[in-house]
Amino acid sequence: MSLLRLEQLSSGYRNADILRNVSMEIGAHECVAVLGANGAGKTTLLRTISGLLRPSRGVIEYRGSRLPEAPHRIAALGVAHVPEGRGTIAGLTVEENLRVGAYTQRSRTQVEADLAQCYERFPILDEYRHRPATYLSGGEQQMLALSRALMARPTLLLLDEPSFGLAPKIVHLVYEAIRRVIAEGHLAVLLVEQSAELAMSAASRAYVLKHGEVVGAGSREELRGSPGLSDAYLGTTGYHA
Amino acid sequence: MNWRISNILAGAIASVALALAHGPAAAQGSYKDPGISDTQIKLGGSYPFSGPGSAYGAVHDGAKAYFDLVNSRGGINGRKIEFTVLDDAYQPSKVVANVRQLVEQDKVFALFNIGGTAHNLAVADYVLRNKIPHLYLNTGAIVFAKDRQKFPWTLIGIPAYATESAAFAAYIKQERPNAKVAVLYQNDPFGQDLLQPFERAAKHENLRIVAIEPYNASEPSVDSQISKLARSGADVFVSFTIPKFAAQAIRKAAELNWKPMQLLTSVSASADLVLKPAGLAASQGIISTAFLKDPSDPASANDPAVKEYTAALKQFVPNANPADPLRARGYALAQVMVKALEGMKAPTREGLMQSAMSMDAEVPMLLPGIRIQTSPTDALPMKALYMERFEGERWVIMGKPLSPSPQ
Amino acid sequence: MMNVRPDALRWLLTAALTAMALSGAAGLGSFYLGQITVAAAYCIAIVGLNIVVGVTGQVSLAQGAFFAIGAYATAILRVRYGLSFPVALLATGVVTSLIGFVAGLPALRLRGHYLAIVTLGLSVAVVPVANRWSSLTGGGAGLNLGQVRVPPWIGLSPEQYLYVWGVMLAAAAVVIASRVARSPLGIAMSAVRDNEIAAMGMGVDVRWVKTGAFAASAFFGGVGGGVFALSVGFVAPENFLPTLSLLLLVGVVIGGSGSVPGSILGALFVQFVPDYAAALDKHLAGVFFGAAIIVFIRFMPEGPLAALAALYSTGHRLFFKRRST
Amino acid sequence: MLEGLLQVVIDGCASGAIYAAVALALALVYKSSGIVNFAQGEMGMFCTFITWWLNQQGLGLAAAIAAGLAIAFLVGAMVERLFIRPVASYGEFPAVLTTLGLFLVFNELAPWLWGPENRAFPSLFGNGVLAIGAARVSAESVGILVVMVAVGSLFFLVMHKTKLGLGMRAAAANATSSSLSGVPAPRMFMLGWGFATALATLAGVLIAPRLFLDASLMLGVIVYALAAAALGGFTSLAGAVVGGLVIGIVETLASNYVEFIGSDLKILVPLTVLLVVLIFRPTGLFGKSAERAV
Repeated sequence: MSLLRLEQLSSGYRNADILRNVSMEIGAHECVAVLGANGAGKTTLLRTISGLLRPSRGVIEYRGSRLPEAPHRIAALGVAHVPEGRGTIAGLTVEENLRVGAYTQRSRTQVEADLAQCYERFPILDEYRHRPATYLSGGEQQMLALSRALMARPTLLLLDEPSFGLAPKIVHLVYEAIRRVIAEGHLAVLLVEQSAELAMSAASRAYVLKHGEVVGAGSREELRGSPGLSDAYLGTTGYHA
Repeated sequence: MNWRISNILAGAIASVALALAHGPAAAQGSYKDPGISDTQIKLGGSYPFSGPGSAYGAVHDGAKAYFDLVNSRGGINGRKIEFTVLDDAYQPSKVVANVRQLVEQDKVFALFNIGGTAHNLAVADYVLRNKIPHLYLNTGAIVFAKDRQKFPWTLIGIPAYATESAAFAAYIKQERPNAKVAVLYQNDPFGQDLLQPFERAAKHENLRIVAIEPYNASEPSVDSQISKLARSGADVFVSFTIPKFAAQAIRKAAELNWKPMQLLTSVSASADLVLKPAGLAASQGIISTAFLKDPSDPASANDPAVKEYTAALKQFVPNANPADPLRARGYALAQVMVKALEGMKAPTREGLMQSAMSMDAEVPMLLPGIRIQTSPTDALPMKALYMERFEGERWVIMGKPLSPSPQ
Repeated sequence: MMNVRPDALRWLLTAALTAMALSGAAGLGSFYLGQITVAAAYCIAIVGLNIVVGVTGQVSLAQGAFFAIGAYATAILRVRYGLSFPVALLATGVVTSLIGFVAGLPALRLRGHYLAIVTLGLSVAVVPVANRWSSLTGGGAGLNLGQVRVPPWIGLSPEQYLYVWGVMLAAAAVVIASRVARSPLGIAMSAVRDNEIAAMGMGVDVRWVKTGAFAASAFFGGVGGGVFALSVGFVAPENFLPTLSLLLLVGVVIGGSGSVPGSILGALFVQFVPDYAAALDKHLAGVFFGAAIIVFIRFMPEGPLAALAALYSTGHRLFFKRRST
Repeated sequence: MLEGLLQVVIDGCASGAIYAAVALALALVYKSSGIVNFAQGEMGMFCTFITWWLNQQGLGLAAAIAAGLAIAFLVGAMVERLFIRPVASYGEFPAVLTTLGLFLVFNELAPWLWGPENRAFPSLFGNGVLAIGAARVSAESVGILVVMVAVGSLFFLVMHKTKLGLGMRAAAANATSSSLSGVPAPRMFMLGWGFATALATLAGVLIAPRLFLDASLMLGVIVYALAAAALGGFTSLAGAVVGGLVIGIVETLASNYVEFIGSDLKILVPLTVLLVVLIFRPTGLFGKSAERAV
């Protein structure tokens, strides 16, 4: 059974749809990439799933039932979204940012344990735990964003261009962490990325978006086997992770 | 957005607004001046119903109650009074616009009881150009009485502030010839109009003013000013304040254990609004002046004029508290206005001015012995006032009416 | 559309609009002439504020102060120095733009609420300073400007003459500000509003743009204040409470922040809606006016022009064709 | 001279306590919704009137205050829900201008309902006067300061040591991110407005006995309170209290000892102090910069 199923989903801003008739499925514990050039509708897709945008048409089914409307209710069901631009909460310290991530969690001891795990995963966060989060560098903020999402113990993790604006070395670090999380096998990941190569280093299969429509799909091997697809629709080769 | 479309829209809306601005012109009867007919006299007023001076809006309640009462008795020689009032938010520029509207749109016969010194100065040119009676202003600025060349159509309603100041100075001289005087005044035309003649009168009486402190009505408290005045070592304290700050001043002086002889302007001489909130103990012996009967004084409850006032207010402005002296003032000035209208020899604006400028009358709501007296060379309708002292829970009138000459 | 036509069209429309407004001078009584002249004064000031707030994106609560300084400057130049009023207005604009330049300096360091409160300080200062400096300002009793003298060959009443001046100056302010907003300078201003760092990257001198915007807005604010003083014929401190700055900001937002022509509507709103509100119930004028502000912002957050344009484009789409891209 | 100075400083603290009380409410609403609420003072004034009215109807003072604060909480929450939330997505100006509209509404509704005249408001602390050396200060002024420091500390603990407070701060700082983490941001804003209005009402109830209650109760205070909150850095509750006291003391000192300033220009002192401080610290004394790294 699929964890998340989108059927004929359209969504966008005001009365202009950006996504049109998008259908896709993500199974539990799998990592699926959404590839596409700038403006293909990747971010709109994630924002619609997490409730920041309301779909104009179509169905989003999560664990077999429809998602509620408010983003915080969706988050409470185990959907964690690391937004474009990392979504660092200014004015809060690093640790407070992480604790906001655990807002839906009830068990105190578990939150403390998860916090310790975050610090273990990214020791730099431990070092800066009492600093204002905005003092972190871009890469550190991406690690913070990922950790904040993981603090929610999500079932489905939505990642919006985790490589954006980062130096190759940092990208490598971030992706290593993402791959490790996937390998732990507790959650499914929907990964949006411009660079196919980078995304496919973590994902096992991918959908390709163009002008808001799904124009292709396939496993890592299938995509590799059809270089035309990535050239035609993705344009960039991107980083090597 | 597209400049062109927006311009068309802006133009369209602006022209609609212009079209709305065109009002119908009121028809004029066989009378020479607008606003008067066999059955009606239209008066116009402007009060601060909103904004920082909105407490003065209460004056209108009293005036309205008396006009309504007169109308319910059949009006003046069969003419009912229609009193049109507009809100000026205590802004002189709004008074200008209101007066233009009252004269040009509403076609009033005369203007009545507009408050504020700057506010009335702002329209003085206009009323002069258009020859509109501008009567019984709710201000005591002596400039209107002195400079008749500039203000021939204007007449103040209450005793000149300078009259009160002169009375204060004379009283201080009499009680404490060697007094060291401290003054608190509101830093606007109201306070300045009281302070300046007081300074002149004090000089005239050889009084020593040791400290003068202004306060801005927009600020929350006068505590620090009172503290400063108390440290000046003054033994007489003159308070040219509006009620809220008058009450603060009295209480702060008591807290500091500063016990000067206190003189309080009649504007704030209200037992209910000032002295009771400030604390009765701290208020004993405060001196003020009076020209109106005090509706909150139990002793005057049986006075027929006060009874009529209380009943009229209850009937025509049901929610208004009759204890507010500003309402009593509005009522009294409406009585003066009605006298002036009754005394018109011709139903014209000039006729009204002649009547107003040659009056010698008693007005029921004024204290006995205070007459309204004017002549073509005398534009101070109320020249006399009483000194009064706060004792127990009420004001007690002291002696006979005084007529100090304003400095 | 071709290159030349829109410009010509603009001028034509502006001229037609101005002519239409000017023709009112013939038919209106002095009360309405005065009302509209004051609205024109507000319009000039709101146009100026729009340059700082709408175009450059800096919060200013000082426009009421510039308006007040302009009113006093014009009054003093007329009464104490006997300058003819066009000269007085121009001098007023120069004086206030210098003050505006200085007042804009904090904007180099401060932003958002901090800038708002510091600029509010200037508006708070007006009343006590005018009272203190009474030898110049007339203090609480105010200054009487008297009526303007109309050159006899013109054949208009003083109110009509001022009305014509007010409307033409307001039209000029709208045209000039619109052109500035579209000029390279205006583009630099918008760049500062949208992203200061990116603007710097584009080679914009942010410091000059910000202080220049304040100076320009103060120029318009001062001239607006001058027109106000001439129309009312009287200046006194109570006319320039700190709330005036807030009122002008209401004019900017109601007309549509960043929309220069919208300033006309903002000025009409600020001038006439309180009167309509007071006509409903004089004791509840503020309640109705406040409610009108809330409702306008709720339903037309970008101003009535943008709302109408959106309506127009929606209607256009519905009636003509549903584009499929 | 020295005795005079002591009295001046004490007077400054007494004024400062009043400014701090309102500044605290401003800081709280900013901290919990990211909006400077121009109507904050007026909403507090309005609910102070409600408290007064309940007291007039025969309710005991303590009960009236408790009821008044509860009503204030509801008023604040309702205002957020009905007027602010619908325009919140339009950006900052529309929301701030909406608070300006609310300012006018509340400012005029109160005198319409209860009359424009000033009235006494019963004091929680009695009419006692404390002597400190030769200087004297009313028990009320001390009471205002003590209560506001206590309440400020309480709110500080709530905001910084509880999950609810964390959620409120997070929602104000970044509503999108917070709601993606499961923080019910809209509810947080409602709570924040409710708490802030209750706090403004508490400030009103505390200062009304000193200033006397009328519709302009908060008008005179709000400029000082804005300056105090800005001086403290807007998000800092301690900063608001310290800012209020600093402004009160500096203002009173300047009006007493600087001839040129006097009592008529003293309102310019806090604003000048604020300007000077902000030029060196653009986010106030206690404010944290949120814009260090882009």
